[in-house]
Amino acid sequence: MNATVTAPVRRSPLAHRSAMSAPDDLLHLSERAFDAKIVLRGLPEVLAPAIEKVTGLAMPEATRSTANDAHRLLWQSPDEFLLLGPVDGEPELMTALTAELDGRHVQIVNVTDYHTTLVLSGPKARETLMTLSTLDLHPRGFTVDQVAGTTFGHALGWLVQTGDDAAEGGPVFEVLVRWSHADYLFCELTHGARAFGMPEARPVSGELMEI
Amino acid sequence: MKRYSALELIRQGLGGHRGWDRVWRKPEPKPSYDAVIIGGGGHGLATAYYLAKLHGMTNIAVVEKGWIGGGNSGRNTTIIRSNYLFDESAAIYNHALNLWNGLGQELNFNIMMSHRGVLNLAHDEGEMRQLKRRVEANRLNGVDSEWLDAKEVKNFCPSINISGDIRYPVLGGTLQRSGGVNRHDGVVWGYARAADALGVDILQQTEVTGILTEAGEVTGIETTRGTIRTPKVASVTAGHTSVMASMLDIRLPVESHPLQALVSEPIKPILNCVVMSNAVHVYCSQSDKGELVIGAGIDAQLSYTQRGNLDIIEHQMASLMELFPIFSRLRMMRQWGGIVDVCPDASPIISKTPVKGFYVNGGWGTGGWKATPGSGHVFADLIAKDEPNRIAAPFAIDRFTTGALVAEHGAAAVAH
Amino acid sequence: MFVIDCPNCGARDQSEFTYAGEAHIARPTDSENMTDAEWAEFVFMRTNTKGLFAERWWHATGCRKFFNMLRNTATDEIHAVYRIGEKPPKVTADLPATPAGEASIGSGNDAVKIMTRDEEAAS
Amino acid sequence: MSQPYRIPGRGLINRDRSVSFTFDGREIPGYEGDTIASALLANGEIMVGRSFKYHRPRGIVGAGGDDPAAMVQIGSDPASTDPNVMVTTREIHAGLEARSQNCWPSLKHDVGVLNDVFMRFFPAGFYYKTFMGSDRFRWLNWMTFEPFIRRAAGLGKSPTKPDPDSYESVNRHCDVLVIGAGPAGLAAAANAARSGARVILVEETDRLGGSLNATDPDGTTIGGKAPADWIADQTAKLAEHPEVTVLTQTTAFGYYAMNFVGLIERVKDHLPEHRRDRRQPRQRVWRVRAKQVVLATGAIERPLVFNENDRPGIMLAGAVRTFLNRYGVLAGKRVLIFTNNDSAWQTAFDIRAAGGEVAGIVDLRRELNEAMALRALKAGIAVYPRTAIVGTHGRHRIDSAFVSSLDDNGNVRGSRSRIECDLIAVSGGWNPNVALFAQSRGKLKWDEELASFRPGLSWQQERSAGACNGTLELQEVLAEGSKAGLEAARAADFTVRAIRQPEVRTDAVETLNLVPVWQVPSGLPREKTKAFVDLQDDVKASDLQLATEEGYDSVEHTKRYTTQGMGTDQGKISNVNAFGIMAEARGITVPEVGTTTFRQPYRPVTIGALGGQHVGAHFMPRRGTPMHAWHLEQKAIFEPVGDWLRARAYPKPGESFHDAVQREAKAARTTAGILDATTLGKIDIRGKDARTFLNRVYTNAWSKLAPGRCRYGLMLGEDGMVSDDGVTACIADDHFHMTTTTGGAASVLQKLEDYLQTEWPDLDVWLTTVTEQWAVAAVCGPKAEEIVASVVEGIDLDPEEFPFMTWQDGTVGGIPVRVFRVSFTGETSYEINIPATYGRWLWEELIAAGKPHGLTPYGTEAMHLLRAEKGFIIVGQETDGTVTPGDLRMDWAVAKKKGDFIGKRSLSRSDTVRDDRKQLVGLLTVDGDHVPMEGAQIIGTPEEPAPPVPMLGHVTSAYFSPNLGRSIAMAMVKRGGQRMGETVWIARLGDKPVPAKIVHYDFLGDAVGEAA
Repeated sequence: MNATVTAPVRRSPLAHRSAMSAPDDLLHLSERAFDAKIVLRGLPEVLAPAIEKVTGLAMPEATRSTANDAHRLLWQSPDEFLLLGPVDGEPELMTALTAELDGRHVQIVNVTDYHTTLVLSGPKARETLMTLSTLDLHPRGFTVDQVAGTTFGHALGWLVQTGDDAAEGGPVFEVLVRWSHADYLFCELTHGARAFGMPEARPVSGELMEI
Repeated sequence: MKRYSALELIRQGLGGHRGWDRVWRKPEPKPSYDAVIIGGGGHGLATAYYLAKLHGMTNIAVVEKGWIGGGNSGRNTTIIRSNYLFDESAAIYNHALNLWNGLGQELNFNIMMSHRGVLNLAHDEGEMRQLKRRVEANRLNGVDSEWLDAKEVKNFCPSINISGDIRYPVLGGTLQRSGGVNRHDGVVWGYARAADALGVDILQQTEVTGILTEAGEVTGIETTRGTIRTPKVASVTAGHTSVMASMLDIRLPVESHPLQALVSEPIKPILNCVVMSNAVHVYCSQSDKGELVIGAGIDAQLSYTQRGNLDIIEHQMASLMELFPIFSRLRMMRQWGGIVDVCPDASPIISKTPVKGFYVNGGWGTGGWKATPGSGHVFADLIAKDEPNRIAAPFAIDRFTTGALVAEHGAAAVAH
Repeated sequence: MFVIDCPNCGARDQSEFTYAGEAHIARPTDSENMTDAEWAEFVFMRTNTKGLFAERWWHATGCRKFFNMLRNTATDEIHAVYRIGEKPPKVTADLPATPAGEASIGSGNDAVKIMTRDEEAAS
Repeated sequence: MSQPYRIPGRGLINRDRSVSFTFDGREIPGYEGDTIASALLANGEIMVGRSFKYHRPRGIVGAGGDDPAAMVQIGSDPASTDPNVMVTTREIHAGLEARSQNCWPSLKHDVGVLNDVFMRFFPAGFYYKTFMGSDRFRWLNWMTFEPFIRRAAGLGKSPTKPDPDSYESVNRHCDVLVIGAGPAGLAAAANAARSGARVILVEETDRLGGSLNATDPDGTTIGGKAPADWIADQTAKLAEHPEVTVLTQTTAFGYYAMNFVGLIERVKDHLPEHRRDRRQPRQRVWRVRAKQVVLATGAIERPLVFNENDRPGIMLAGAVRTFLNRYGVLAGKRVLIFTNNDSAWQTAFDIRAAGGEVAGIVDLRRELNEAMALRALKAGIAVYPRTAIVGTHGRHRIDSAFVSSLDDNGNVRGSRSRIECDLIAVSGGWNPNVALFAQSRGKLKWDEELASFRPGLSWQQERSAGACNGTLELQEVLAEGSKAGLEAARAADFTVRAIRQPEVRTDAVETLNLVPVWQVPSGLPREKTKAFVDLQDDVKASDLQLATEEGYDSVEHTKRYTTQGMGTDQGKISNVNAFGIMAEARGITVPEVGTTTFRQPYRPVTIGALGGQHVGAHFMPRRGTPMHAWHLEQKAIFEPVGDWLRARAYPKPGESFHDAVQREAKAARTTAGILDATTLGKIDIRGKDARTFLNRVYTNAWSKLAPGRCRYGLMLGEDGMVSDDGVTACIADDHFHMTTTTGGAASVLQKLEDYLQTEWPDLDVWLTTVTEQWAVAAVCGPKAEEIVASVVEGIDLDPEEFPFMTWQDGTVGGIPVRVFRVSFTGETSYEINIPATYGRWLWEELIAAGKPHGLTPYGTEAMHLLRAEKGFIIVGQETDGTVTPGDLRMDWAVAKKKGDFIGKRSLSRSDTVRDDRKQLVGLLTVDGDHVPMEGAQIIGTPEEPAPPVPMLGHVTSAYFSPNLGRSIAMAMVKRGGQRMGETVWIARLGDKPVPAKIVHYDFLGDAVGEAA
């Protein structure tokens, strides 16, 4: 290794934020950084065997996701899927999938650093999301493993419900959000949860503009 | 026709206001006219007025499907300015601005022309460059326009927020002092009254159902009140330009979109000029009645419903808070929508068509009101002479074939 | 806002979509042999229909697929969505009640704000 | 003060909690549950403000949202004062400060009243007829008079400091949205709730029950229960259903397309400061998407239009009843009833039941309901059939009314007699509140018995129930409400059984027998009659008639000419009367007159609330790169680029922005510079047809670009104009990495997907954006190779091994990086792409490694300067949507031979092949120290002639180049390409034009030498 270079330091988009909670466990908001994330484009029938072999996951139905202990596979469009895997798992996954799909009409793209994951849980998670999202998040309309690419205020993100109300402490949602929208969304969510006693995080600002 | 004046008001006041003339007649359609103008909005009535006044064509009619001034004329935020970038645009909008001056006197009808000044704000380097380019082009074209830095903006419009910590700080802006606002109904009614006095028939509640042609030439129109023979038909129907043209199987480079506007409750004077901002999506002024008059952006989808979406208004209000946080507690009193037909180059169409005797004036997008007198003036000229004059020529339809567009997106209002 | 039934993602709020203009305007394949006027037809000219209109939308935040939609532009009533490459399905839209193409109800136009005698009789 | 008008034992206010507030500085006592209006009335205060135009005294007329003109200014803090607040809708709380508005110096002595004195000279639309200046007195024009008019107009005062409160908006989906919690709404909600459907019940006031709260509690039972108990029952039932949301203090303000309804919830306004939850917004907008809507918005009483009907003390009969039964206030000591229908009689009966005095019932009708007449007789109430009030007396409050009997033609007969009274309770009938129905674009129909409009044909998924549907008998109202609730739930795919309706027993008057009288005769000539229709904007019946006579006879023209219904109340109580008067004036029926449009919002909505939480710090995402925090720490100057905030320069302490840019640009060429280039758009393109695809979207050829190599490409719109540019690298034969401009990233991706999906679905190509996967540090300058070599491993940087316009994979500290040997400055340059999470680390490694070599961070401004020295364009700066590749003199980037590409055909149109188009050139000012203004116009003469001045073009970019020691500029100039060496002039405001020589725009090339 090059002498002048120090040990790599990896920073997530929300490294400057710490997990936040509303009183009485009404709501928890935190970042889960560095999950392996890989976009797979191609027809499901083409992708299915490889994904099955590499991750053990079946292809999800439209607007759903499939998951096991190590991976989650999100449907994004009829020919686009997002595979989430363990931290630092992307090289192996990329290699394995590339090998399995060699020569097929597919695209495999590492987007591990493109998004980060916001985890929102607690009895007030839905109401908090509904301050920004136009989706119908009622348990009748949105269930565990469901997926939606949508807007949260002015931010874009992929919403997936990973935990059930039945489970302790209400539903668990994850939002995959691009690097440059992460701080905005984090702060908007705390802002929307003020009514539940969530302390408010203010967006990073203070850039000098005057000339 | 009885002239309007303060003295006449007093005389009538003493007489119980029983002696006023009708502002315009309610004529029955004649079997034929020398020309028929479709559309009783500001542009259409101005066209009729100038045809009668300047070209001696008094045997003409304005056909309006509803009530005059009921379309975009009665729905717009009445911003008057002429600080457009390209020579062709500067020519027509400044022509209009010159006609606005003294129009109230000419029509003997108070159009409440208020030259309170129009500010166009810049919020980033790109906008600064564009606006300075416009100021210079305007100056050399004889259009009044000047550059203000942020502090000068604040001095001219004290209620505006120029602090550096907002998302898109105000870096400066252009000011056209001769710009301002006027009273839309006053303009429509003033032109209608004056045109009527010159013999023009204004046919309200009369809808065009077809345009008659023989051998590729216009011979008349079918209306809900019968057939009218005429060699010249001029469409001035704003959002419905395509609908009229389709009666002759003519396709135009326009799309019709909802454009919304709203007013706040009336308050004592707080905003003394017109403020426009592209980056932050605001255009705002205060009416004489005290209402803040706020224009919103256009909806992306094509629609003839005269109804836009609430989120456009919501974003508009959030934007307003950037520049005018002091307006936060005021209340939106009334919102409405109009139909704007937008050209790809954000410039209008004033043109002959493949069908002889059929003329089109439209595609003004969000910016038509300010041009009303100029538009009517040059369109009348085109109809009378069957040839566009110097000012109208660049706005012929064939520019989309040759590629000689007048791309004014930069100078157009926030909607573009 | 509209609710748009994305063929892939289901019913979603309009804020997730981007309008993509008139549908079924195929890009000419032999533009070299076209006149300037013919080319301008493709680039600029539009029917701008008032009434039943075939248009394209892009589900920008979701599946990122373009699709077609049949909508009555006089009332904003959505009649059908269908995929790119498919023909518009046959639908029955409210026929214009006024010559200018106002539907009998839903446009908000002055001409159709109050029930007509016939409508009263019918109801 | 003793609240002399308060009736013991009546009303729903909490008499155990006294609350006082101030009005015009005077302390006013009241009780919890009072509105400003009920508290004022309890204390005998009825005059509240001045009218808009004539500044006539205005009193309380309605009891809720229907009041037309009783508005005050709340608070005096310049940041939080609220103008135009209706006293009938604002609950009182300790510390509340109310002031009368639109009057000076005081409410009772107002100079504006002069307008009143000269009223006869200020009829409707008078201002259209004067102030336009005359030929003799040109200066007597609008600009002269406007300032005075403006000062007189307006109502309350705007805050002058930023709003300290916050707002938010939330989204909700529901199965059944019930608007209005009166008897119909409660019945609808309760029945829908039983189905398990998601129900939202919206009530505008602070309590459920609606009209039931205004009825005599002893006069009515529902299922054997007193109204209050029935309401409590229903409320409790609703509370049992987890899927039901009940919102009080909430107004449905807008019914939009596809059952999207906007609600505004007043969260705090009604609470005293100490009870306001800081965590809660002041107001909240609910954006509700409902499968089904039930409208139960009740009816709005309309007054009678009679002479001098606008004095304080003239109130709607229903409002008198509401103040009495809901607030325990009898607004007058001696009340005269004036009506054309049965309902107002109930007011007389309630007043008597409460022990109040009724001066009599003046009824315009000849035939009267006998049972009622008998009841009046029993109650000792004088009845005056076939009689009209023809005038009133009293300055700040009426003290008497003048009545005359009418003949068979409805004309005044005989003499006026005087009836003493301090309150007149008026009813002209009831208008179903169809505002939201009309907003939903349903069709109205005229109801002869109500003499009003009611819902006709529905357009959206909605149904009306109760008084808003024209139904007045309580039993019927409940039935309709229940039915609506059931049907709505079923229509939303829920199953629910009907249950038995509670039986209603009431002695309340539920008949109407209305005889419409649009304007009550006064026996006086029109000009002497002051019969007001719109009490806020001072529109009189005579104004409507004048407008009609003058030809402003379409309903919209009359409205606009007279401003009828254009006040903050939007004509809620006055519009139908106005339509009636218009109809009579035109000799047609009211439905033939039609209606004006019921516009959103139903009631004015706070602008800040519409902005919601997306204001201030949350207005827009502040997009930053992984290195953003570092730039912040360096106190960089930033610039907004779309949503991005990019470092524009890094001034050292005490250094000016200009000097910083010069230093940075100098360093980048003489030693080394480093730029954060992360924001460039990046698209991963893959598929066997990728080359074909690139050939079609770029102007140049891509068939032969070998793996490992990069190429610059221009993108056009179909109109042939340059729309984007960037460098694309060939990763493998079927794999490319495209870069776009920062601003173009999103639109380019959409455009590429568009063509792939709709025009060329046959191409095997996939696109995925990777813009934010990579952080990009661009190191350039003579020392760049050395610096990069000391950090990057696995790449031989020897130019032989790693030539210009190629890329290679390497590692830094074991982390994989992709290095592009491209240049936007003309210097040797390495664009190092690293996974974004390592971006900050890599950046700091490079800074450290570069220190010994004088590596200097440079911002976007220096970048612009450097690329200009090299003559590289910036799309959006050199171009403006009207520029072809030829205009940029970049024909080299347009492949003639390859097949079609986007925009190609447009390049051969007659206008795009003109040889006198503006073309991009370099400009060297004769005075090398002078830097022209970007945007300055170029002319062909050393002097600036009088306008219009022929313009040759404009300056697109201009800088002082530290590396060339002189100013350089790029410009679009007519025929530019053929004018090399010619001199042109750059126009300036207030100064002589600046001469400049036209050169090629590669200033590092021989351009400068040639010019010298």
